[in-house]
Amino acid sequence: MSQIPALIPTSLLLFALVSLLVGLRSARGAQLLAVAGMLFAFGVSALGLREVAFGGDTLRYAVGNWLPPIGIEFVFDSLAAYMTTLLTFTGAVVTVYAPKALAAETDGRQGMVYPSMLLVLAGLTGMCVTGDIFNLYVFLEVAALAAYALLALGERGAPVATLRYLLFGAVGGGFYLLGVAYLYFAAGTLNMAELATLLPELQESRAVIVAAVLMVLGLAIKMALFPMHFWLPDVYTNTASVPAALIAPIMTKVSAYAIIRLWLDVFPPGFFTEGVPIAAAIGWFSAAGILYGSVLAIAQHDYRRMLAYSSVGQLGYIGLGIGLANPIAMVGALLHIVNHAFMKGLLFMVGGVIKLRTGRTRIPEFVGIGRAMPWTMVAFTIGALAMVGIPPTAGFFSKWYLLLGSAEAGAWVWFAVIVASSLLSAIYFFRVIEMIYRDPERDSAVKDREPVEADGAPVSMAVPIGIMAGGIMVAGIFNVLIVRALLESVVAPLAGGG
Amino acid sequence: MRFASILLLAAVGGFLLWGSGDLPQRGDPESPASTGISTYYIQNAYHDSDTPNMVTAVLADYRGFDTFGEAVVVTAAALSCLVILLRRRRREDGSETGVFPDLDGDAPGGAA
Amino acid sequence: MMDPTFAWQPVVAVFVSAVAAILLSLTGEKRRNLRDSWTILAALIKFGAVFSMVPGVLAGETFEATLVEISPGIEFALRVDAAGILFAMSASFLWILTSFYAFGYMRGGNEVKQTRFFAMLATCLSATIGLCFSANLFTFVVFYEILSIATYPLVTHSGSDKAYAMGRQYLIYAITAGMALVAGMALVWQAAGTLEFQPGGFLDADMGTGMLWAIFLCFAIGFGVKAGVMPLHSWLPNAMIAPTPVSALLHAVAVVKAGVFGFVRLTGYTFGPELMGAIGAAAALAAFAGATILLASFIALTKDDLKARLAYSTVGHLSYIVLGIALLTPQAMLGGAYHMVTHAAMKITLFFCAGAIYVHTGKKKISQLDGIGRQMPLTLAAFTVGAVGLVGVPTVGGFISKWYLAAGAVDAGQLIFLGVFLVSGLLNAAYLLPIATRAFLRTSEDHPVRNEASPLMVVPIAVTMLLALMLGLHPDGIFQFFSIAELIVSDVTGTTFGEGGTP
Amino acid sequence: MTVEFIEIARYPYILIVALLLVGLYGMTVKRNLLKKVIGMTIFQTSIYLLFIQGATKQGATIPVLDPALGNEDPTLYMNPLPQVIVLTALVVGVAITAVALSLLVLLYRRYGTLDEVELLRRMKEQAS
Repeated sequence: MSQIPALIPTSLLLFALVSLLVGLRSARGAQLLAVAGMLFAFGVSALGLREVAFGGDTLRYAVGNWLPPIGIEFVFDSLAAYMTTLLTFTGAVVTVYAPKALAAETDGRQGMVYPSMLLVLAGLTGMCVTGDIFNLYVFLEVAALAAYALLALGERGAPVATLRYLLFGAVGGGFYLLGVAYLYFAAGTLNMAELATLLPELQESRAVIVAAVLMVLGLAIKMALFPMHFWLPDVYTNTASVPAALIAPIMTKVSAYAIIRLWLDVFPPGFFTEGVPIAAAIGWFSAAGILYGSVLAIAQHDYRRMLAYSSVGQLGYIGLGIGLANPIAMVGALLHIVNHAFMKGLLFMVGGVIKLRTGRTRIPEFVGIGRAMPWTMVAFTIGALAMVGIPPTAGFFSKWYLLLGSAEAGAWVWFAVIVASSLLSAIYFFRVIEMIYRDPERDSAVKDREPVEADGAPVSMAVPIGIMAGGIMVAGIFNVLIVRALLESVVAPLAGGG
Repeated sequence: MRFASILLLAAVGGFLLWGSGDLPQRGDPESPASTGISTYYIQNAYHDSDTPNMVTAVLADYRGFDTFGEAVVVTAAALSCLVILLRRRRREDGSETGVFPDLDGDAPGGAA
Repeated sequence: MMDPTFAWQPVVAVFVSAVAAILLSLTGEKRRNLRDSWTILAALIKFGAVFSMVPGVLAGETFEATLVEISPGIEFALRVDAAGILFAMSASFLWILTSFYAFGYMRGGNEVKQTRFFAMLATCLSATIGLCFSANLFTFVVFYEILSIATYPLVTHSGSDKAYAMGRQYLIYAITAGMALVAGMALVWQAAGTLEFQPGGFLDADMGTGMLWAIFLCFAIGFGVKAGVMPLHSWLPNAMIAPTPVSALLHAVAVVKAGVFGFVRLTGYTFGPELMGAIGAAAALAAFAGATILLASFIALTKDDLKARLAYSTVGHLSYIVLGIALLTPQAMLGGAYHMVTHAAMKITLFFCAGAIYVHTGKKKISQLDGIGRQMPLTLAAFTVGAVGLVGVPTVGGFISKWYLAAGAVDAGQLIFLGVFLVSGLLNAAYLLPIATRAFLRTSEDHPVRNEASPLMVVPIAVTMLLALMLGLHPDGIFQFFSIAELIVSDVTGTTFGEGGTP
Repeated sequence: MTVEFIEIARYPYILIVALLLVGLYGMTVKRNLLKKVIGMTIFQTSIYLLFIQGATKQGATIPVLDPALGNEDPTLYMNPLPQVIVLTALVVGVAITAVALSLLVLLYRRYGTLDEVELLRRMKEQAS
């Protein structure tokens, strides 16, 4: 029995508590503690990842020594290791980035923000490692509650958007809990592993079908799967840069992860594809979401709102990978979780730098930023190219696997959607790139626009941005290592036509 | 809009009732939930944790981590309320739109 | 990673200019002599690395370097074969000349953002050589996309509103093409389970005609855009808004030839000539290419802007090569392959001349060039040689390639394409030669004294002119281009050529 | 299937679903955000009820050990697990409500209204 799975969320919780106490006095101290906590959790995750990837065994931890199904079990397999490493990494990077942006955008009480960030991370990592469907709900709400506080920071509209998110998120959480109730009363246990052994006999049960639909529906709301995305653009647009950079890259993905977990490890093989056409439904909604998100992103003038709609589209890729239900497409979806976390984290962080240095958020006002902060904009360009899917950035490879998957499945409509969406995202990202590098002195079309006079990004923000940009390239070029070491074993259950 | 909502709600309700058809009857002692792991709790709670109240035993021991999570949830909520409400007092700009005179009078934002 | 057959030359050849791009962006605008020396150094190393492989390739050796597995079952790998080295030789050699020329041009015109310009140019060269040496379709597409994107800042270099409009159009074409390629590649992987290029092709007929046509269409769009096959050509004349060295190297040699080279890889190494013929794809491609040759020539006649006329001439001549490949006969392919080199030499000469005239006198329109031959006789002499070569007059390289193209059309029994070649030769003469006669035979007060452009520009012009002449007088004399072209054809079709290029 | 819908032993499910729909109705149709929050709590309560009703066993007593009954026969005690779940879920629900209410307080202080349409309009105004 390994301590690693339990150590990740609990250490984050502990650090959250300490940093809350420190944060009452000193925001700086809280930040340092938050960074330390994230790095510690990242270190533990990475250790576990190594053990899982090379040792090959799933790490299990029974809380309180009560063997499942009596107690709650933590399961640290390839998928969980993959997710927690990503989450803690992103968290650490954003926490390093945070202080300057927070000081500029939130009015005091920064000491309270860092514990909230740690709590979000604790909740999300908890969702990843738990082996109990009810415990997953508890962590889901821990993350959600801490996230509401973060999201309500920021501009004046933020609380309205957050309250709407809260209400809708409560419905999502409620549906998930309702699904848990149905599943529990149909099968008699809450442990994922035990459910997996019990459910094959109950496949025909209407209660199990309803449970599956409800749980997936609830998680899909939390994931902002089209058409249940409508809370998302307002939230990302109005919130401050730091919460956006923390929550946009990872939070919705963890719900996607939970859907994948339910599908692969809880419900019987084939249940989501043949028993109830959940996978196909997710796929079709995702395909619609990709087109919808991309088209609306083109229509936006606000940088963050554009990114938000682009998120709706990008989440569609993950959903599409689920919908295709074959191993290679699922690899694409899982890879896209990491890629999109890097890309969106980078883009929101760049948005934060721009806002900090120039106070601007609208794309037409970005004229000349390329000259004011060249290196930040190189990083932005890398992120944008990755979003479009230009090789060898990471964004290309997830799309490539999804294309292979849809070719294999013969899903030509989805194939076309993936191809078309790249073109659409090229339109809205190159619009920004063009604006950034335009020079008002020599360009008659923008000469009445005020050029940016600003310093480059401060080191504490430039370094995290650089790390993300590097991550995009590394995750792209060495994607096979990730696929071979972790993802192939995860998607193996799908190989048998399931 | 309202009509669409009601239609949607009816569909949700119908779906839930349809699924509940395969749930056990009320009070059925043979239901999976009643014969599953709960048997262990009933039989061993006293022995394992020396407390006659099985709910307490499950809550605080067998599934203690849920309860821990519950405590975290409360902490998170308290922190969230703090962040949301305290922030108000630090606002310096006291700006324009739609700020009504404050109801409790302790927030300077509306007046300034 | 270091397998026994790992060869350094291709790796160096590909990545040296990428390293140079980083070095020169770090050096920056202030120390421009140091910055520019990085470019020259990289260009020389690159050419040296490419040239060092020529004897080996001619002797039947292949140089391979597998870098990293980039997708399960697909490696990011370089392999040098005859087709690759032919294109790489012409591109890397012309880069040296273009670099010198570009220093003259950029400094002469006091252009801004020179650092970005040279960095992007170097990146483009990395991508070009990379796609020459790609061992499989995947690597090819990766470099192809990098090339597309890295060209964008060059197209919009002037920063004017018009440049951005053109850049936008360029991007839409380029990204559409890129996505078509990626889609086609996914289909190939689905159908064949491999992406490795093989002489003679690796697809076969039992994959189903529908699938093969879908693959072909994706690739035809993907490569057709870059190769300027009508109706996908319209970005190319507009991209001439870029500075002239870019037009010269990228829009006459590297980028557009990348599309043509894609057709070589598609026909010769993916489908294989037999399969292309069997499903009728070659005939369709030939029809589009033939139509493009004629239409582009007619449009060129109507253009008064010198660069625009040259651009349409490029559109036409690219389709010569595509047509040569699509005719599928060994002679036509030989002609097409050789035309890749000769057209590069001739067209870059013409563009260099146009740029020299513009920087030196500020003139862009053909109608303003009366008597300019008196002022810049060397430049205009080089221009005349290039023009004559494109028309197809013997002693210049263009004759040789056109000869084989025409012979190939006869072999194929497609006399209509023979007619296309002949008519277009006349049209070439009609739109290019008047410029030369106007420059030398008319007089004008504008150009009273002899006054050439900077030697940084004139010397490269002279060298490319000589190259064009050499290619016609002694096809194998310089860098053995003709032998390499023969080797490509024998790789692909299995035909071996006797002395003097007869099968 | 239709038979089961009206079967009398299913009445708890029907009542619970009815309550759930009442809550959802409040959340979707009402414009006042406070009413939406009330709807949310009703919705959550219905889920707790679903758990609790599933814990019952006919003829069983509360899950507190009665020395007279012993602990050998599980049919004598109700199922403790759903009750634990409800205890936890209930606290989660309260926490969500607390955060929602504090947001409401903030909104009301800031805008003087809790009408959703009006708030959204003002939010858009401020964004542009």
